[in-house]
Amino acid sequence: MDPTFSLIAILVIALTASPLPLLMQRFGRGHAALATVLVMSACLALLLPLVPAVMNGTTLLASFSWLPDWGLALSFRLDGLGLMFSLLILGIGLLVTLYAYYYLDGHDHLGRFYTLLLLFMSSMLGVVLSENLLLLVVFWELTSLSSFLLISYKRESYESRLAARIALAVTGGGGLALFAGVLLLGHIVGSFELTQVLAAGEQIRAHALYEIMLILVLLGVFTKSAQFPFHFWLPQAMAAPTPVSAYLHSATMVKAGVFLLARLYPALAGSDLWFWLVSGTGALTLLYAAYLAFYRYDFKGLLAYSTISHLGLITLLFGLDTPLSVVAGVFHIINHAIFKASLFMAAGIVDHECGTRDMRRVNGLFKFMPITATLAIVAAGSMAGVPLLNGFLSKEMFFAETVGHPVFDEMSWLLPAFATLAGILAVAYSSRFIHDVFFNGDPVNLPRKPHEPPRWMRAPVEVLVAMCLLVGIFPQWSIAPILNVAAGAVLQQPLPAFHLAIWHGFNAPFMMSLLALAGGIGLYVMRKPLYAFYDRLPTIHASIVFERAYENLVTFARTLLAGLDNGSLQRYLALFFAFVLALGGWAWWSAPSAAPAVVTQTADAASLVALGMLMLAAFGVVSQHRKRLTAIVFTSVIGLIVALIFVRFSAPDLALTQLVVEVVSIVLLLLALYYLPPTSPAEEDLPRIVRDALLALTAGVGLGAASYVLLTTPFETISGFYLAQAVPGGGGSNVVNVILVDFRGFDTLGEITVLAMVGLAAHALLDQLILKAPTHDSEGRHWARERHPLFLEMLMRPLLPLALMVSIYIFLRGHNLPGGGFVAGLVTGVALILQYLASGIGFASARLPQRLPLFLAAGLACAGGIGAASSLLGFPFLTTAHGHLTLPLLGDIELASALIFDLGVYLVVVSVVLMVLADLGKLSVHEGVKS
Amino acid sequence: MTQHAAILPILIPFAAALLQLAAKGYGITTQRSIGLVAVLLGVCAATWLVWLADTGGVLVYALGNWAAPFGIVLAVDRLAAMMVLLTALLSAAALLYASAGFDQRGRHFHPLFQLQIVGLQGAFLTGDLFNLFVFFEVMLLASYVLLAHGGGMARTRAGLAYVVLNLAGSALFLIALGMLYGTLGTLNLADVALRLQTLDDNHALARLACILLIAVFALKAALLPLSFWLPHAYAAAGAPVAALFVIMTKVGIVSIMRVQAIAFAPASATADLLDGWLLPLALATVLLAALGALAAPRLRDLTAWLVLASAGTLLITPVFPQAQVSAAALYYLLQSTFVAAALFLVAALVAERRGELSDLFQSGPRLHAPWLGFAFLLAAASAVGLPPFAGFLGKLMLLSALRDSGQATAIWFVLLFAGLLLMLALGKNGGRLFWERSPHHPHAIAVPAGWRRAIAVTLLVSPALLLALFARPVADYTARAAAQLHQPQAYISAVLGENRATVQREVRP
Amino acid sequence: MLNIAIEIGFVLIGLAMLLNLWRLLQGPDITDRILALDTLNINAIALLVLYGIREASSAYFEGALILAAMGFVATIALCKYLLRGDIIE
Amino acid sequence: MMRRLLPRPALSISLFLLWAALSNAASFASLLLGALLALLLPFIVSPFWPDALHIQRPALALRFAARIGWDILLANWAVARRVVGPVAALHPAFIEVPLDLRDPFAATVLGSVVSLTPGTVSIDVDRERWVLQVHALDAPDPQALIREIKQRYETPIREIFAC
Amino acid sequence: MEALLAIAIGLLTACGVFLMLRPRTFSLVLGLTLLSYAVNLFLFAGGRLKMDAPPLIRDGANYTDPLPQALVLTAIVIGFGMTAYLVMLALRALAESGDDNVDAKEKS
Amino acid sequence: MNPAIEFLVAVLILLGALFALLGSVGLARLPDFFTRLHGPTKATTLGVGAMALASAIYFTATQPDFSLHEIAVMIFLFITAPVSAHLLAKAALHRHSAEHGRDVNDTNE
Ligand code: NA
Ligand code: NA
Repeated sequence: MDPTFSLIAILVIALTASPLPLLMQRFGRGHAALATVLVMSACLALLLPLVPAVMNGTTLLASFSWLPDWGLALSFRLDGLGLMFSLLILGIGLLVTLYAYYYLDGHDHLGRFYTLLLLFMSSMLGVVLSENLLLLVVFWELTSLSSFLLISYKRESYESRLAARIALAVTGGGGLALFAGVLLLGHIVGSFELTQVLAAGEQIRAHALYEIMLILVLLGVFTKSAQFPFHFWLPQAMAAPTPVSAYLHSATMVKAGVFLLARLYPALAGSDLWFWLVSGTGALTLLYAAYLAFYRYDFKGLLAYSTISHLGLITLLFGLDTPLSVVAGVFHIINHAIFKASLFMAAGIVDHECGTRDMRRVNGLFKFMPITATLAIVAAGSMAGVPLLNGFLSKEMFFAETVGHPVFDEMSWLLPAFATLAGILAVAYSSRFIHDVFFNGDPVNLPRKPHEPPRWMRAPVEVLVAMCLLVGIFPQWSIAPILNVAAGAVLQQPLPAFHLAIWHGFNAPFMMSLLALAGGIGLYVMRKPLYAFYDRLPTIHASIVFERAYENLVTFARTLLAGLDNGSLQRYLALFFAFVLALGGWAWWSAPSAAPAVVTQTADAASLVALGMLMLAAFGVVSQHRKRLTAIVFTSVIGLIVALIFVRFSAPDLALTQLVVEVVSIVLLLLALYYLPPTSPAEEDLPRIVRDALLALTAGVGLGAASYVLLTTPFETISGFYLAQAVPGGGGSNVVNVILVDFRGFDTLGEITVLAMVGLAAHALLDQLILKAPTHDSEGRHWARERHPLFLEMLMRPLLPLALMVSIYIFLRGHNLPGGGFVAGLVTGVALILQYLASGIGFASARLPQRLPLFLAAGLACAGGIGAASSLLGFPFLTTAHGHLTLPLLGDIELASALIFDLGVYLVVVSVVLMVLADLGKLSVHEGVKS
Repeated sequence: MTQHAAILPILIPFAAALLQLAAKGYGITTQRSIGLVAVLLGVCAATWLVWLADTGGVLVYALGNWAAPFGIVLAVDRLAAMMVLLTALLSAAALLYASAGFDQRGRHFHPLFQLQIVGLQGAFLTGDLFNLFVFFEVMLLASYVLLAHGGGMARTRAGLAYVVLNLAGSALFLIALGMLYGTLGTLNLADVALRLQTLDDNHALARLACILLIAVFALKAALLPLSFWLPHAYAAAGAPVAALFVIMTKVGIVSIMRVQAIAFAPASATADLLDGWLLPLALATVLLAALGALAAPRLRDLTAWLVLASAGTLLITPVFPQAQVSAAALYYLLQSTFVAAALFLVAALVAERRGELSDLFQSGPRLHAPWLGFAFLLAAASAVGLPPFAGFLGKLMLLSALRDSGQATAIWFVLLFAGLLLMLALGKNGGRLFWERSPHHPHAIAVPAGWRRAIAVTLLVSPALLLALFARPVADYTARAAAQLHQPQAYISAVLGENRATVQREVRP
Repeated sequence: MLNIAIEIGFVLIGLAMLLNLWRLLQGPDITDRILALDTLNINAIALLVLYGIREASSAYFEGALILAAMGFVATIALCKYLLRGDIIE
Repeated sequence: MMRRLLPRPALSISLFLLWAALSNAASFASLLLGALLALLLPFIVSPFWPDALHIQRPALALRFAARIGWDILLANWAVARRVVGPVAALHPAFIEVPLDLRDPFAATVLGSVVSLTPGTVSIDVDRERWVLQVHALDAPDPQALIREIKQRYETPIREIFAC
Repeated sequence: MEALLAIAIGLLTACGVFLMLRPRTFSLVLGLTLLSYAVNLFLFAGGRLKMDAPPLIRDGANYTDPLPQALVLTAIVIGFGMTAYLVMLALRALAESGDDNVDAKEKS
Repeated sequence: MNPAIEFLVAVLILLGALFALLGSVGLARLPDFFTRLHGPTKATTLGVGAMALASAIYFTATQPDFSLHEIAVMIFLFITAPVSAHLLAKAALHRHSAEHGRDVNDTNE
């Protein structure tokens, strides 16, 4: 099989098959587990044939395009490092699958668990097999997401969810930093492909963005690998089921960080910043976590802190930045994965059997489960760095690297001393794990009586412990080949000479190991006063701190939002006006403006009078706005003056429209005013009135000034076309009307659509609305008894046909003279409204069509239909036709299809006016509401 | 028929609305059938339009057979076609959802829904600024009524703010248009662009007109400090309405992008109009939205803030008028629209099952709807920009495209930090909603979602995955759309045709 | 002669409208204001007709017609509001 | 037959005249259209005008209209004089005119006429007592005014509508 | 003349904005109405001022710019529709919240 | 234009404007609402009537066709003016009487 194909296939299978356990669950939990095993085995089966090539030093590459323009490609890479990690991921994955089958005995959602496990495994494989760095980020964040789901597997427990959220916040947040770092890295190199990136180390370190990029990438690394000060999520994550811990927190997830250190080592390392940042963080983490691990009462917590400490160790090794330290780092990755996975599983067995993880209660288990105990003791030995176990080997290499590191020439003792201290602590907490759990008297008050777990639950631990021994005793034979290719892949250069052996003679590292062992045991012996001392220290619970920080953030957000947005519409409006004024002012003042003031018209007396009237009326509205009826009267005056202004400046159509709209608006406002309070209360907030007045004044001055400049600036317009084309092209001499129904008929279609919706809105909003009808007016008078004043009722009857006649007249002449469908519609509407006013809603409604929406539709259909008709003839929508018809006697009759369009406008307007006003009027008809 | 392709996305819903009005008496099934057939046809027409726009140049449709700049033209470039298709898909999903019963909670839902589509599609298609105003109004009025659909005090209150602010916005739009016409003597965008290029020194009015136009769009796009209406309005709207509303902020954003790219040419008097103020405000919008998401008490509120966050994110992009930035923005726009719409629907379905707890972030009963949780997860992950979903790719493109903007540090920080905040908010509250159990509410209300609503949610959620899976063709399309957008001369030539040189203008004092 | 008459006419009607406005501002009762508004409307009709004569154009006539036929609706609606509150019942 | 085609002859004629006036009697075609509309509109509006009165004596109606026109002229002169004259000299009064007619429409016509003519404004018709309330600007002798209204206006109206 | 119209527009704008900022739906409607007047006049002013030149085609006449008039007509109609909608919404708000206050600050 | 006709038109214009002004003077000057009501209903309508007549004559004389549409204005004015006056009077009476503790229409009961 084509190796590149296999490479892709591994991930495709892993990802696409991850829902399989969920689907198989219905056939029983065994099937779910089997499906998981099968998927993992399939991946392994695809991987194994590739091993020989990789062991020969080949780097396998496979690439498919995904988002090429943006540097994201589905390119994969299998080299020594990737292979080593893949084997760890799949191998330990299989063991965890088996283990979880027993551990999660009695849980319902094994299928979900396995699916998430597979999803996680796929993401992890993706991380280690990515050739494209952006792809790596994709999988990286996917591990965060899937681990979030895995940690919160016990989703109904608050602790689990909190732990998952903390993990997500830290690792996901770090992932964002990594994302940014990778984007910069790709920018520096010009490619996101690792092959290019790894070859560009010099270029990268020389780039101006190197430091910031490195810090961003390291943020990703440190958060994922739980380095101080981001370590706190990992102990929290122990709320996850133990198989998850065994997998994520020993071999995989947390290793993604150090994997990336190794992966990018050739590209990023080799600078002082790298050395100080990476080794410093690693050293601090190593020591601090080891110190904390020693004080845990929860043995899983102990393991968690030990994990952090070991990750610190590995980080430190990469930070030391010598070829051998890198080898040691890679080696310790493997060793730690093996012994820590087995330890977590063993711890899980104890937890499973005892029902608690508190070492103050869990004692002397050796006699209850000797085999498990033995396995755990061996693994813990490895963790402590006991000879003949794998942990010893890498720790020896670590000790060796600390001795005589080039950076500390003056204080060369410092680093070895530090390493030894860390070794002492490691031995101390390992001792504690062994002694406190398996010896140290008898169990205290355990929920159940512990015994050996099922045979196959222990099997994974056995396999792993066997490997500890195997590697520890026969390193050259067992681990060296893979270590060589992995380390080679990390360094991207020939490996330094090193020799894996149990015995290197009585050298400094060995002395350090001995010191660590002795010191560690000594420390454990003195534990009681130390615990007593530690217990007196204030404890900080990361989860509480996190949750409090989150709550504080939420509170801050709420306070800020409440401060910004108090729900006051007036504030929104004030902000809007202020924003527009500021922006407009900026745009205006930031441009040269030398408006040549061309005053073309001199003011005459009549216009001055009109302006004076307008001012008085405007003053009237503002000063009387709290007396609402009076304000309406003044508003009406302003409407009249505006109409007169339109007349004055040659806009008869506008004047007509303005006048009729004014009438309808007043009726509308009065209908509403019946229910609204007749007066507004006085405002006491003076600063606010001042603010509003200032805003209003600025707006007025602004628009007024803009109007003046506009009016006095000459301009070029396209309107000559309309004047020239109205008669020949549009068949009408009222150019405004021709524009409305022809040149820009589409606008008008939209406009009547808006109107039609207002009609529908009346039904939609006012339907079944219940409003309290006042029984007296604002000054306390009861309403007059007579519902329909006689003269009004009687005179509106002859007026109706007369007004209809006027509206027909205005409608028909609109294309050539002022008028048209809209005004005609309003006139008809008002004529009909008059019937409501005069004789009441009962009288009028009974005589008018009931299904007004149908008329709306008819109107819209007229306007749209005549437009569509032209489409059928092959012309664009709304193309009009017009012509002259010469009839005997009648003479020349002008016909324009635009008239049908206008008819549509007419129908819509009439229907809408009736719908709105009648629906408003109906509000009072609801019997019983009117008290 | 091909020549009419451009108008079909407007005419189909228009005709459907008329039919529905005429068929009022025939019951809800008829209404639904007409509506669903119309949205389906709309999707087909939009797809066709995308195909046409992608194969040819700018499609120009002269309404009434009056050429631009005299008549109104629809101008369909790749961007317009894409937005039309997005609207069509969104409306199809929203209508499917609404047809499961929401449509009966008030009157005239169906015709208003179709007219809302008319407004949206018209706004995306038109090449005339005043016509844009008209379609804005169509869109807004439909949205006003749809927002109130179903009743309730929250809706009325939020609606009032929404309506009044938008009315103020409409007034401003008219002022801007009056000023623009009074300065440049034309209303056609292409013609405006042409005139802006040849403006003499005295161009303060033109600048003022253009900035006011931008302010109007910024209101629709909910730029801080004009954004406060959005969370209230969107959270108050019924789920399918809110889902459809998601596209409305995009109308503002696309309008800004378009005006910026076509009319604010580098050499024109308006070239610097977006500089200096838009970026900080857009970034502040993103941060505010992220904080809002943290503070949100319900999923629908949170989703509304997500809409705002994506609006803020998109509003960064017009500041940097490069094809690459726009290409990234358009991809991001697609995914953010679908995802937010999906979350609105999910919120409603969750609320329905939780009864009085609604979609409040409080512990409640087990929902017995893993698919709902899955849909939420998918949409939420995409919304916060987690890979491998489309949201991540969108963010990747945006960050890459804006890397050389000169403001990359601030932009990157804000986008990534906001992403983190959103992740925290969704992580915490999603857990509460779907996982946390309350002893007081042991049992969820068993409401079957029904096939319509299930399909609707699927339709809206799946793009989170599909847009990522088929990222290349989609991104290529947005790249082509962006490239076309940033070639204003081609657009201008297409729209003005032969009139370009010979537009008769008369000088008026 | 005609021009002079027209100009005088404008002045007189302008004065009339200012007087109307004075009454409008003065009140005292709302009915006075409505009456003033009604009168203002009627004067506006005269103004429009006069304007038409001055410009020798019939283009403004419809304005006068609409004011005559529809202007009173505001008055009666306002009065009905005073009488009954509910103007359509 | 005639009745069915032309249910409201007076209305139709009025409408036709209105049309002719509006269209300035511009063309034959336009007048034809006006005639058509004048025939059609009464049908359309008939529901809004139930139990309408018919003009029984058209000639008298015309004469009455002319007289009102004249009265309006005089009335205006009188009012104009009083408006500019000394305000204190006025004798404004509320007057109740007992009516003989019993038709609301006819009463309305009467009220309108009263409003349009000398110094009087109709306020209301009390439909229980059939009294026309009138406000007079200057009525030193209310009884004379009542008589004048009854003779000059009410009587002809009753004759015209035969009520 | 230009100055007069500019003053009128500015005055109406100022009054409209001030009223829109009052905390009652009714004042809002009034303010919006005034602002609409100002806006319509401004839009109209885009075509400049010309007296006795209505755009009705006849022999030997001169004409004002017809396009702004058409736009204002559309704007008036739409503005009317929007006002009507706002009034209805205000009534609904009144029915639901018992008063016509739109300023949350004053609400308890 | 025929000078006689021009004169007639001028007189009518002046007459109309004068009556309009007189009506408004009455409105401004007369002491109470009911007296004020008389001005507009009569003087002003007559003013408009005269003005309309002037217009009709003027356009008939200066343009080829008749100008009759001014009549329509008068028709409407004469129909609507009494209604306005009627309702204004009723409203004022209502407000006046109700202020004195009774509703005028209560007498009907
Ligand atoms: Na113990
Ligand atoms: Na919007």
